[in-house]
Amino acid sequence: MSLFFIITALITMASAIAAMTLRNLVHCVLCLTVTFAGIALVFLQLGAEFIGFSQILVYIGAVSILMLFALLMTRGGTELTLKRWDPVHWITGTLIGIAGFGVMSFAIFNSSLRQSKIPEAKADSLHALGNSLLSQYVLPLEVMALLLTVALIGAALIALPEKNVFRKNASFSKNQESGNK
Amino acid sequence: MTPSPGRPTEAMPQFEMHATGVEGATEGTERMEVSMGPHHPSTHGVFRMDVELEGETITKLKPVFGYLHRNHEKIAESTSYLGSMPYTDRLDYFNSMTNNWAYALSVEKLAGIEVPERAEYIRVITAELTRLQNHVSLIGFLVQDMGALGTPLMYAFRERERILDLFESLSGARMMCNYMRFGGCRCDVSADWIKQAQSVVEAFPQFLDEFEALISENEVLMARSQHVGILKPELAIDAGVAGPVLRATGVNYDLRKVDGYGIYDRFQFRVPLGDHGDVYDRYMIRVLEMRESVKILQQALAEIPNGDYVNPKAKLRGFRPPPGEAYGRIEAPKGELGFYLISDGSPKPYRYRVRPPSLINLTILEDMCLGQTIADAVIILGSIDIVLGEVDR
Amino acid sequence: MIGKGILKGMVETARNLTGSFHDPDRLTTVEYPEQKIPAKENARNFPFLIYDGDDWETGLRCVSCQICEKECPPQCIYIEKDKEKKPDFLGKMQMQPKIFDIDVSVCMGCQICVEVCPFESIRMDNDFEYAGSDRFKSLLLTKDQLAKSNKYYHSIHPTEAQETDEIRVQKREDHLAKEKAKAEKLAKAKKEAASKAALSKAETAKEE
Amino acid sequence: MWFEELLIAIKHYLVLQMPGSLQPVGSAFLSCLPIMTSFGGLFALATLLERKMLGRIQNRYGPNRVGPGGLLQPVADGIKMLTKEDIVPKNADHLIHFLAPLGLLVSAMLGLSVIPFGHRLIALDIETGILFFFAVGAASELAIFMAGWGSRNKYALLGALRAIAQMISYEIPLILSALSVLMVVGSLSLSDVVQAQSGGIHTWHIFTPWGFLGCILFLISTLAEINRSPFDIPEAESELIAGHMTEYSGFKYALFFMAEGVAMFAMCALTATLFLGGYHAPFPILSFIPGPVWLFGKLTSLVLLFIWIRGTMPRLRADQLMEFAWKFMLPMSVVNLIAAGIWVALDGGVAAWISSGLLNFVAYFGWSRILSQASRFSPRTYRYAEEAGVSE
Repeated sequence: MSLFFIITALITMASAIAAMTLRNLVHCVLCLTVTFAGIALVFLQLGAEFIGFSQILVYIGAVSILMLFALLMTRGGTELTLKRWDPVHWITGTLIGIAGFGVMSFAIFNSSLRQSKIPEAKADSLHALGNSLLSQYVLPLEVMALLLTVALIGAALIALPEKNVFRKNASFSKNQESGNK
Repeated sequence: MTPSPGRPTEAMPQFEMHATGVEGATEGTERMEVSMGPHHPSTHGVFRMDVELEGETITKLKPVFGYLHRNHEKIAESTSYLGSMPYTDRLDYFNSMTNNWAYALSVEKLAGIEVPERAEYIRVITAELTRLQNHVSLIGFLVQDMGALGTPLMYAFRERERILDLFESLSGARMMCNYMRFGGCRCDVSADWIKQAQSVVEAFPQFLDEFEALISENEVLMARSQHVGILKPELAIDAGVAGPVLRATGVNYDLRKVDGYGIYDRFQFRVPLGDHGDVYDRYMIRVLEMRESVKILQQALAEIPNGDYVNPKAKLRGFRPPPGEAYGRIEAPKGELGFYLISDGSPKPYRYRVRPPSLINLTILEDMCLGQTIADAVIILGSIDIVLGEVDR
Repeated sequence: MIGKGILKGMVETARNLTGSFHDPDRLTTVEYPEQKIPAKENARNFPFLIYDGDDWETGLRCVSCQICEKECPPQCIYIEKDKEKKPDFLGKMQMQPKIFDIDVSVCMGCQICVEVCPFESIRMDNDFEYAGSDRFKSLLLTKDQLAKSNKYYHSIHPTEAQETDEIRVQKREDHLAKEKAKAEKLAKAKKEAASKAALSKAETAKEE
Repeated sequence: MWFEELLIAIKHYLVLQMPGSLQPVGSAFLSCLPIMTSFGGLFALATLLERKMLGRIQNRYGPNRVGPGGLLQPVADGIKMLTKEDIVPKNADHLIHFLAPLGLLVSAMLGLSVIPFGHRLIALDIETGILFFFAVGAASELAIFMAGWGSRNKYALLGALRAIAQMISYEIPLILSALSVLMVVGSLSLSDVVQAQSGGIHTWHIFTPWGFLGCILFLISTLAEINRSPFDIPEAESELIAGHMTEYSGFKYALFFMAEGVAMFAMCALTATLFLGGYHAPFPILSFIPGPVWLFGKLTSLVLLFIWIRGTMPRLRADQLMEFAWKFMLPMSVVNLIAAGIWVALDGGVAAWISSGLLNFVAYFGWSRILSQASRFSPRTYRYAEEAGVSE
């Protein structure tokens, strides 16, 4: 456990906590972004360059932006109006968190990963990754691609410009009509 | 990870909605009010558009002007007939020569002053030169509004400069010429000046070719301006729109042909007409009009006769037209420019009224902008060709 | 085909880019404080007052008739008459201005004062570098700042000055002719009177 | 080669002078220092070059008052920017407002670290170099959002959101057209990409059918990615004042400009690396000239091309820009990817030349014809009024 890892982990966790507790939603998303970056750094420290950079590209470059867009489109990025100390929220949140953590730790402690030593990153890991993606895991990949395409088309349909309804309100024509009456 | 195509910016402004008071929500989406101007970079002077937006689409547009109001008409009613002449320069400060002419024309009608033939020729020459420099700077500004970083504007100004130099050596001033007088012009043109003007006019079509090669067929310009800000001919006629904006809708109405004022009936020229009435048509109509103006200029410069440059009987001081009224109008570069005068026989006009083409062409701004995006509003405003000095007076 | 118009435009800008290095018709910029375009002969900016001779106070042509003050559209001229008169170029005693101010922050350079002046005393200058540090005083030109010699007028508007001089020569000739005619008339009248007197004297003498 | 070896020898000597524990940090520092200083200086020169060239295109002189021929103009600009008051709006989110220009500059600078400037002259020679480049580039979107949102200004927010939408949309054709190169080379490492083009000008990727179209698509996407004309909609001054930079002044504003400039260099360097042979000389005979000189030469000519385009073009409207990205750039880059696939499958022979070239050619002309018919714009002819038919 190097010093660098400790720093990364601390930053990641601190920003995750901030993302949960800050009241301004945009701040929360920005903190979440820092968490994503921290996770990417952990990947890089493990020698998984491809996954690490993909994490940055996808999560920082796209997912966080998506969240920000969604935020601005819906809530307007204003301060949360929730009561800060709503006990019901806090208790349910804590319970869910503990449950999630328990399940995760149970899975990790019983997995095979824990027994074997983490393998060193191979020099041709990228080629291996590509080969396995296009041979062994080609069906899941295709299914994911299809899903994303469908989502894209659906989004395009939703965003299609509606017919213009404003033109009939044009002031001059309106004034003229009322003037003629 | 991909945003939807089309207009991802649609819903952006809603963020600000809570911060700034906005009118009530309609149909589930809220609208944003943006005040463009009076110091917005692209409103061509101190002009304001109160725009109501849904996404980026304009749902309401209110032109607000009057920031440059200087009481022109009232001042003219308290000064002598001659004293208003320099003030007309400042109406549409791009086209002082045609402003002068329109005013001189109405005073001549009022007082029944004859204009010598040479003076008429000089007037045609200066007016057409004015049309060239107005249109050339307008298309420069229009393309600048579309974001062309100054290059077309600089080329346009380079050419305009040559015409302004001609004006300066003729009248002494580049923009505020104050050149026309009742019954003629203030001073004579020299043979030398005519030669200079001829060389400028000869070189002009070449510049137009270059300019058109630069931008007219540019896909970006066409995409930006075609089918944008469409004006229907019926609405244009109803609103009293005149000039290139009217002709771009396909209505054949050019006062030089209709009235044949001055000596325009002697020259061979054609009136270009548009079919769509959109921004691109307004742009191209002006380019084509410049080519026709060059033809008029070539004829006028070649045929200019000798003679008086001003009616020797016209009085400069103590000018008192007989009681009566007169309306003189000309085809100014921006449209029909008219002056309506009532005289009660005193040295000052009893009533003095300007029909400013810029203001009247501006009345249809909202009709053209509704349903377009805010970026279109900028170029639609640019294509109407307003000068706030004339709108506000 | 998308891209053709753009390529055409880029060729055009490239031509201007290279043209700006060798073609003075394209690169029309003048670097102002070092380089100046010689003023056009007709160029006008603000009015000034002409004086003849070397002394501006005695040679000032203005007779403070106040026509320009009245005709000036923005009314930027202010004139007060002096009580003392001074002889003009014809030798006649004329009024002179005690105060002659032009507020060039108001003046719009329309040249109407020049056109209406019957004494060829106010003309347009082509100096445009009026920037000053004082907002009011430096733009309110007084009589001594406005007065410029006829020589200066010749240097800025040679043709117009020549015409003005001709008008004045004509005026002087007319005046001289008039004076001469007047003097002759006077002399004739005197002579007649004298002869009449002589006649009457003779008559009276005869009568006596 | 000698120049690169010399630089590396100097660096090794300097690193060896340091105490052992500092050596890794010192080595990293010595790798970063030349990049940061040279690109900082290059940015200053590029601002001057841009203004001079735009001036000449517009028949003006451009800046020529400070120093001989205006050479010190960037210095004067820098001093002006530094001494200006740093205004932060009262309602702004101060921390985010402050961090945004820094984030933008850092993300732009980081991209340069994987560019090979010469043989073995690369700050960070990693297997996934190009992925790193795009990953850090993606972080700039966040910085722009921070600038726009943190300013609490309508124009700034609109500009930022436009910029992000535009950058995300154009990232797809950008990466797809780069992908064609990576497919053919078979590696994500930029040094491998350069090495594949080492044989002289005929091995450069731009002189292949897929490389040519890929290079054009890549350059267009680059223009959009760095918000330059004709895609400078985020800062369209006729609509949005200065976009996300509206509320910035003084040195922060200068940092934005610097980030934009450095991003432009990084993109141009990447273009040169992917398509124009990187640091290799066009002819092996000229390889005595150091690699960095070649790379900077190629980079500068690309920058000049960008300035030239900026001097010519009007700007698109926001929705048209998106349409262009999704309706033209994306299909064309997919087609180009297929062409590159054909090239790989046929192993680059004459058959590959003809088939992939034909595919790209037909796709470009066919699709652009269909698009321009669908989008209803075309050059027009005009009629003139009949002499007799004057209507009152």
